[in-house]
Amino acid sequence: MIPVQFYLVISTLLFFIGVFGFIARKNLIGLLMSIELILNAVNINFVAFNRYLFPNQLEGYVYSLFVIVVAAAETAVAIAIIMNVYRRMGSETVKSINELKN
Amino acid sequence: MKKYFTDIFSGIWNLLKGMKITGKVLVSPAVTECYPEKRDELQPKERFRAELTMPHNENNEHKCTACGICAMNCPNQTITVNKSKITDENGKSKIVLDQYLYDLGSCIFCGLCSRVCPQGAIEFTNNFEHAVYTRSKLIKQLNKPGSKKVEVAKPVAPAAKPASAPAQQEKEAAPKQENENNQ
Amino acid sequence: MEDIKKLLAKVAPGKEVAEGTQYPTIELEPNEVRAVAKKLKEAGFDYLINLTGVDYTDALGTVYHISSSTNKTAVVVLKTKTADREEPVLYTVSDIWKSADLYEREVYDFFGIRFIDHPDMRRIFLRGDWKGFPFRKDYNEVNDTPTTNVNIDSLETLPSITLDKEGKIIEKSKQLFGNNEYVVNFGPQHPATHGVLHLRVSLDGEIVKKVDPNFGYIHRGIEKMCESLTYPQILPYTERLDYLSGSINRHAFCMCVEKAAGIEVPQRAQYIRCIFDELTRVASHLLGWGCMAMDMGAITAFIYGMRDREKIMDIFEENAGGRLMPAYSIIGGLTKDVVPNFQQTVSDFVAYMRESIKEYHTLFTGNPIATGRMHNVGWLTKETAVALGTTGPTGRASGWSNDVRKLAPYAAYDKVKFNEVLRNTDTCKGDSFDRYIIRLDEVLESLNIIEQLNDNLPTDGVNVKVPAIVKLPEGEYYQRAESARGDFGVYIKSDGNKNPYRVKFRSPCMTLISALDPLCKGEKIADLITIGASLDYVIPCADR
Amino acid sequence: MEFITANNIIFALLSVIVLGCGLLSVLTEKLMHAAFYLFLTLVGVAGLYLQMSYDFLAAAQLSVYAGGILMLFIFAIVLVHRIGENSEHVRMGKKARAGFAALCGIAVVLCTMFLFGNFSEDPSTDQFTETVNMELIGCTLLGTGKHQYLLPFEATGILLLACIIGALVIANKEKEDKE
Amino acid sequence: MEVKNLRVKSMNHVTFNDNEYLEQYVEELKKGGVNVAIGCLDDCINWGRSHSVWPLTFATACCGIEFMCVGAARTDFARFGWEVTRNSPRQSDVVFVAGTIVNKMAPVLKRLYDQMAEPKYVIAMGGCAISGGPFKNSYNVVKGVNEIIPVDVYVPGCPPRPNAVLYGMLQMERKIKLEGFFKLPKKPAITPEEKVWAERLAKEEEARKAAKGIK
Amino acid sequence: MSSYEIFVIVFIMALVMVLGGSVIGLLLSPKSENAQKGEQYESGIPTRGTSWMQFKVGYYLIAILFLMFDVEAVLLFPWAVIMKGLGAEGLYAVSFFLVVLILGLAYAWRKGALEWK
Amino acid sequence: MSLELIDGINKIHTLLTDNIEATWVSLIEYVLVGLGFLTLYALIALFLIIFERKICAYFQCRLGPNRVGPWGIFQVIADMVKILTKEIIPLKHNDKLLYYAAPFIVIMGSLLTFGGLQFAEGVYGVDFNVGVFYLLAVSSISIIGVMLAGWSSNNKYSLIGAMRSGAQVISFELSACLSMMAIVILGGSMNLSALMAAQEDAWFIFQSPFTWVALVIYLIAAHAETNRGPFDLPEAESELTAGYHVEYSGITFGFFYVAEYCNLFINAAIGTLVFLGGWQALHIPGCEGFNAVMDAIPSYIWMFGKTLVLIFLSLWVRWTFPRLRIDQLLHLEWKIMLPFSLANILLMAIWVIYFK
Ligand code: SF4
Ligand code: SF4
Ligand code: SF4
Repeated sequence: MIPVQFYLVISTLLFFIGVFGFIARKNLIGLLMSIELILNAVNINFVAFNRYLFPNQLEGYVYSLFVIVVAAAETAVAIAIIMNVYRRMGSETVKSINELKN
Repeated sequence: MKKYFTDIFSGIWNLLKGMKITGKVLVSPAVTECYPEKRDELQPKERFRAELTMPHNENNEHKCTACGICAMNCPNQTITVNKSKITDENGKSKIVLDQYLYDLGSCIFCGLCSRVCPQGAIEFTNNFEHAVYTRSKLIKQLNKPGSKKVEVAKPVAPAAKPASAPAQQEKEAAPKQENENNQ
Repeated sequence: MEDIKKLLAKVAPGKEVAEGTQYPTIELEPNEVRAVAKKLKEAGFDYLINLTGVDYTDALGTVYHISSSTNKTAVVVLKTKTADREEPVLYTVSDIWKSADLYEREVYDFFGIRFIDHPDMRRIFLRGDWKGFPFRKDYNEVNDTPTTNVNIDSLETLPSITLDKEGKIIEKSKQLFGNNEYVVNFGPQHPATHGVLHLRVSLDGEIVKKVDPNFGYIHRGIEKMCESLTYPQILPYTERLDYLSGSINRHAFCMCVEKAAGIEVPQRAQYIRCIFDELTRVASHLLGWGCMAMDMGAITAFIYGMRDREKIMDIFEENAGGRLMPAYSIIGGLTKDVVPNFQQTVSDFVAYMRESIKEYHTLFTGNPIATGRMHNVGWLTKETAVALGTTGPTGRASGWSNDVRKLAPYAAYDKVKFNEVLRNTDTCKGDSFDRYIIRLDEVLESLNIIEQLNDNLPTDGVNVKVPAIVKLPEGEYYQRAESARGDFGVYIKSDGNKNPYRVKFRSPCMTLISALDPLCKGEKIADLITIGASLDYVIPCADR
Repeated sequence: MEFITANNIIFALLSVIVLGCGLLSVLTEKLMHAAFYLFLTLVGVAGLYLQMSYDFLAAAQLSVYAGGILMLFIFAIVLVHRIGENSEHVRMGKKARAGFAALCGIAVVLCTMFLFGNFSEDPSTDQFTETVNMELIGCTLLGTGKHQYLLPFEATGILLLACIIGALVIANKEKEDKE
Repeated sequence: MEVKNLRVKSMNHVTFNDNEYLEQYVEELKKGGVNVAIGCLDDCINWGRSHSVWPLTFATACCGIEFMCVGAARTDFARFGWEVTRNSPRQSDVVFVAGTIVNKMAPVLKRLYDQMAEPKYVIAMGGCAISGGPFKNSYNVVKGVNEIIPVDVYVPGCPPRPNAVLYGMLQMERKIKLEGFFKLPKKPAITPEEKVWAERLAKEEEARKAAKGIK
Repeated sequence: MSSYEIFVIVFIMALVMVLGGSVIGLLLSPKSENAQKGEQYESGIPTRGTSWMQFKVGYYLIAILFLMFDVEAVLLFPWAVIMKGLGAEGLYAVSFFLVVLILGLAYAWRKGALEWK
Repeated sequence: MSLELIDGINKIHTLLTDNIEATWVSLIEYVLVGLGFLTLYALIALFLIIFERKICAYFQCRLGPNRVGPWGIFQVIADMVKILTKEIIPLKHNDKLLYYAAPFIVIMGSLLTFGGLQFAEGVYGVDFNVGVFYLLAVSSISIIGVMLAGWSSNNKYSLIGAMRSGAQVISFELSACLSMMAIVILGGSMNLSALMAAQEDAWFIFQSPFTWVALVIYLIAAHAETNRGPFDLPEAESELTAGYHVEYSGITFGFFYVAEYCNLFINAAIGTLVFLGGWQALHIPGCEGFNAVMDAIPSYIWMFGKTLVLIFLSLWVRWTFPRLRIDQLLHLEWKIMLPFSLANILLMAIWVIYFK
């Protein structure tokens, strides 16, 4: 079977790929996608630990379920905001948010 | 609120009624006529105009005098009448038909040519199977090779049908009265 | 006639009404046209039947046939011309009668006459890069078959001309669509444009913001060809205008020529012609019904329509010798008498059709999806209908009574009892559903007419002798007939030769297409299709 | 040879998909491509869950993430983004900085993990063939006892309601803006 | 495959027009030598292709109505497997040019034809498509679509009755069955007659232009 | 054979099918080249501008509503499974959840988000 | 037959394990299973294509394909050959990667769903704990492919079609989901085998009146998800010419075509499994003789028979009704079907509590 470290490595790598994207992307939608990657990485972690440590309790399991739910909610609102920004500024980059502030 | 529900149910009811109609058709026999399979039964009605022909009688004679009226009356020059002048043994010169060319590809089947022909030399048949690969094949020579004009004065008895149109056999009586109606 | 003359004397004082013409006619200077037109409109003449361009060799001019939606039988004719053949300009009446919009574009396209203050002086039928104006008598340009598509931008700018204070012509131009507009082409190769109409539709998501119909993809130049054909030779071409009401068009042209040449057609021929007209109408409406259903996605309904239409095609084939193009009427009567079992076949068909219509109603009319898509979509008010000149079922669905069979009965129509099918104007204002249902009702009415005619078929002959070469006396002739799509008109100007000098067919379809833009604005793409189908136009009829 | 079991191969495959597509997703300049790679990543993650026999979670992942969130992304991209237009031209410097940060993070975490983690008693010997039974999930979600989550469950309902309202308010704002 | 061995259900070889063209075509194919395996594969593929020819919806005028009739219940070209009319040229195999093609439409037709995926065929239906038909004297009408795109089968008529169209489709079927699939695409062979025809057309055209000039 | 293996097999089969089909298609089919072949098809007329769509709020409203209800369905499935066992109690437990969501739907309905604009 | 099939499979399995190393055995088995799936998938698509063509023809009083093989049954083979040998057009302005990936996603989504079905007693690829939910979840993948196809073609028709398709499919997925939930409440499990077992005595439609509501809702929703008339807005022939796959040619178009028909089957099969007892024979409690007769009919015939009935229903609907407009569609889903299915769940729960 696959040792738990493997999952942890995958999750770490995925997490930082997400972090990289979060820093490197200018586009708001791109940012949001990176966040999804991060959340997924976290989820893998939760699930792997749950599976390996407490296979009979569902802590990690339920947590990742809620993470998915919250991710959905977050995306919905975030995209609504991005759309709004886009309508006002005609572009969907981080810069336009800054401009919006002014 | 009540409307909401009645709308839904009347909607469903009407949809079902529509389905009943199609369902009825599903079980009733199809109206399709199988063309190539039942080719022999599916000849068009005899008046149908699908091809201009020049009937020849058993002596390979036709009635055309090469007057060219038909060609003149054709709205889009579908007919070309090539004629030549010859002197016969009596020394009289007369005009004979060399080639009667008919372009099936541009005919509009208006029937004007056959109506105006003073001799009744051309008529329409209902043989519709003409599709070809080469466009030039659509130009047909209507007078058969070696044919000549009948010597009898008009009106003549209806000529025998060309052998190429077997479907025409049963159609015998029609041309006579048609000719009378022609203007 | 008399009171119209009086009226004319009032609106155009000092102009004499020409004698011996079919309709009261006055000739005007170009700059008087607008004033007279306005007054006429105020006097109730709100329906411009036809606008014809004519090349008088020495001058270029236009002829207006005007009628009224209230005083329905009244028709007056205005004429005007300009001697300038290089830069001919006339004044537009498109703001007075909206239907003049397309007609004037057509005149520009054919004759090169530009209309002052007309908002859109693009070529309508011919390509933007066409050389010359083909309907001028001195036209001899050579245009090659183009193999590349027109640069579409030539359709984007609307040129127009206007007069400044000194009377000099100023050229202007306007942009049709904004730069960022989402413009989708529907057609010319599109299943729902009924042929080759090209609609350029500006969309906002699913919503239609603007429709720009683009004609001419099937402009075959029939009218110009007619000028070099004899009258009997023109007949087959009339059938190919609006091929779905081919017999009716042919009938109209025959009547026009017969009237002009003073030929009396036997009663039997008239009756049979009318039966054929009505059968054609039924066939056309069946196809219209089927196509509408198909455009809305109900392919089965279309097939049912075609199935029943075949029965009519059989009758045509058996009697006239053609299916879609029966070629039955000729000048002076019919080609042949009907076959002996004609009456039986027809009455069988009538009975069959009545049953079928009931089935159609259950299958499609009652369908909540269909009704939902048709109700409240594409309102066409009576006023707009009159202004646009959308005659026929479309106009009648808006409550405008315009049936030529009633208001100027021809052939055997005065011998039968029938109702003009109108939609009740109180409850409906002419939406797609009205236009849909009126066709099925008209089929029933047509069946009534057919039944009456069929039962009383006279027994005199079917044609009279006409001279080998038909020549019409010099003059202008106009004949209206009710085709399946509305007021079909034939305008013949003869100079006494065996060929007409100018022929113009009043196409009911062109005005129908002009109704697309006002009807579709703000509706959805799907509604565009429904509305188009409910107008039931035939493009070759509009393009001619 | 004992490493080459179907299980391991599949795991390798899935991790390649997850990491590779994840990486492509942040590196690509075209937003739609990023969404596509993200999609593959999500499917891969679902595969990982499946491999752990957490099939409800995998299905939820597919249904919500791949079916729902990604659709939202695609709609958003289609609506605000033109085809053929590259999404961004991120300066190399920024990319390098981001990459550096990410690498640092990876290094720190992995070092911590392997230096201080105690993996000696390998728990991986468990066979995960028995799946979590749905009743257990149901009870966990709907129970009120310890390790049971009824309250968060109901809270989610309110969160979702808030989301609907929020999104609609924002949308309506747009309409007002338009008018 | 020999032309004579060509099997078309319920129609025999002699009932078809213009077999000469096919014979010539086969001759030409044979010149290159036929690999047996390829020949067999050819036959299989051609069998499939000839029975599944999806037309592009392309109807411009009156012939289009008769074309609709072909698709309707009475004649039903679905029997031949031709029923899937696709609106997109990408997915269709044959254009029925049903109706008049005018100058403005010509480039559109050309573009549509160009956008079709190989192998593609053209059936000219009705007088207008063949030669301009009734309108061949008009200033705006293309005198036969073979001026713009290569035509495989001509179905004369104005309009041809539905069964005549079926007959044309059978002709098309025969042609496809004979083709060497692996030798596609190539330009349709121009027969000597075609050349003569083209010359004749050109002459007519000149005469017309000249006549106009005199007026 | 355990569940995820099927998952992977099918994944690979889909790949095989698509790749195999495309390769056969590419190998067998005749090709031709012309200038207009690769252009967009739009009823035979060159397209105007880009095919990028104008901003349209309707689509994403639908998507958001869907997402919310989808999440709800995901959370409800575990409940549905044990519904039989829980009895009335289980019903009360979720009824709050359901009512909240139905409120959401009602709100959207009232706000006209369910119409197509 | 199904049991024999399993027997046979077991035999092959033992044969293989006796002779070759275990790793290879499983590999070979994977390949065999995969190919088996693919073949079945393709066969079903082919069968359904000809089935629909024939049925549609009869609805329209036509004959349908009848010249290729007896009753035209080889028609689809001809079609397949044709489509395989058709050129794949290299487009100029499209997004190559997504353009070619889109059919893959569509096929993948549909194959994954296909893999989760049961075809007869004991004949299934996988028996998930969350069976029903799994089917719903993976079937939602296809729509991503459709969206990508529409977008990457860079064509206005296809883009509008894709957007419509997206809005439509996700909307109706909800109803499908919720109607399925009603059954899960009734059956107390999401596992297909367990649901099958629960239907041994009576199919679910005979167990509760609310199953009927759920069935109707499911059928409508499933029909809408396959993008077939009257829900064919995304490819609305008369509006958008061919919708999202307007630019696809040759086999790439063929994939969409095949997937469409397989989805038709898959949706009907899910409906059969969940509502109509799947491969379970029709049993009337207390009527032993009748039950025995019914049991004599092999289970795969039951399964495919019932599926065909549902498919036939959907064809009937498709060939009768006109297409909906987008606002009608949304009205139907959000204002009629969604409230109804929510109410249905509650009612079903109450029913289960008080009548079971
Ligand atoms: S066919 Fe008749 S009209 Fe024509 S040339 Fe001969 S005789 Fe004259
Ligand atoms: S039918 Fe008409 S077009 Fe044809 S040859 Fe006769 S006159 Fe000419
Ligand atoms: S050939 Fe005749 S029927 Fe066909 S389009 Fe031309 S004019 Fe119309």
